[in-house]
Amino acid sequence: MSVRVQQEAFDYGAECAAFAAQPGSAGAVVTFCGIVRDNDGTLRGMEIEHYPGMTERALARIEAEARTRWSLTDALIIHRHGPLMPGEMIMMVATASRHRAEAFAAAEFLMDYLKSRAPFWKKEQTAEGAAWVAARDEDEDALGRW
Amino acid sequence: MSVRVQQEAFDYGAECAAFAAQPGSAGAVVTFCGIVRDNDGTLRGMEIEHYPGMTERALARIEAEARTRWSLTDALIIHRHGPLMPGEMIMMVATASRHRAEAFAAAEFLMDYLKSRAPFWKKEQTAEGAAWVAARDEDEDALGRW
Amino acid sequence: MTLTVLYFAWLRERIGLPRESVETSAATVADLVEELRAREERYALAFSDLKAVRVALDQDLAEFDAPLAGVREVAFFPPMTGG
Amino acid sequence: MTLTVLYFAWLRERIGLPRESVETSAATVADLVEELRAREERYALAFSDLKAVRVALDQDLAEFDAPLAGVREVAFFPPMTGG
Repeated sequence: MSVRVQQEAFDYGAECAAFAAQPGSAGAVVTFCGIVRDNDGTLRGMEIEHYPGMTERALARIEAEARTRWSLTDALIIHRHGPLMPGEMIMMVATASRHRAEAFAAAEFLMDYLKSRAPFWKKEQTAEGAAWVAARDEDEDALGRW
Repeated sequence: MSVRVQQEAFDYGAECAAFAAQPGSAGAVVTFCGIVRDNDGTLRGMEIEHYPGMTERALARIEAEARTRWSLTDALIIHRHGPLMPGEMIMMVATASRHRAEAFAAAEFLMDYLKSRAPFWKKEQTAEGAAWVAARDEDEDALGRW
Repeated sequence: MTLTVLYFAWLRERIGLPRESVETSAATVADLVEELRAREERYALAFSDLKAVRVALDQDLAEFDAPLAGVREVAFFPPMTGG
Repeated sequence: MTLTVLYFAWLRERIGLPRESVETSAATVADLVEELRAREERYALAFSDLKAVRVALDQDLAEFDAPLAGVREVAFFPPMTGG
């Protein structure tokens, strides 16, 4: 179980390989990775601001909550902050469990909660300037299903 | 978009990295991998039989169906057959889409359908001998949600 | 007509062969199963519980009441357990 | 009491600073917001629509009616957009 908040890039393939290499009693591994979309070429870059201290605390709490809800043999959250270019990876989660339903549900839960409950804020740079990304109603609504 | 049916091992980390390296307009990548559980040390090995020809056809059809249901920028299915040891990876799927909800739903759909609609059969070897794995009612029931 | 009939997993083991050519005038899968059952004990055993048997016609899943006209390959197997 | 007050994202930009020390006797977050609003136009603007503002007390999300007794760090920020 681990949570990492960092400015540096991470190696998604290596993280997936390492995560799945220690399955224990798990038969199912799910990973998610979020990538900066280029929005049809209009996005020049992105800056992610966060709240050091609270970020780690919020992610650890979300991960602990997932472990109380599902029987996970392992879980991982990596989230970057700072400047990011289109095509770069923003974050990833990984979950491992005995059967696939739990691994999928836990990965979606982690994503839903870290989207709306971990203190990150995205600012996008385009030719028109920089603008803070607005929270989407559907992201808030997604929490209702858990 | 690709479907691979093979006896050889695949490199999950390398496949994840390659899949996520060409995101196009995708902002979300989901991967799943299935691993041979050791069942608390009782499982000595497993053999997966399949129906050459129909297997590729069934997987391609399942993948095409996923692409009609969700807007995917890419999808991948790899499934092994032949002898497998505990801890080895059996198969993986990967999906990429603009937002996470579609990538998650499509990955779960691919898993549900290939579990119960692609012609693979698992036989487990234990100290008591070899036995064909029985299909689980919940796997058949899972199809009902789509 | 001449059909190629394939057996997989425990159906293959019970019947004792992975494939055979079958000369038949069966109209449906169910008719073909009746012919096979009547042949020998090992076939009767393999097909004793059809709820545990699935069938594919020319590599597409089908039902037991499906017609065999135009079909070349019939496969019998247990419920699938991939993934 | 003396609070450390933090601002993030567009709240930080509108107010023009990331953190400050605030001497206050506000009983709740809402009282503190009223005091800040009364200070200067940039605070009034930043807090003009509280539906667009979230608050954390000592790094836990809280409501605007939460009491400030015992709190050392208050953070204001827009709805989060991680992931």
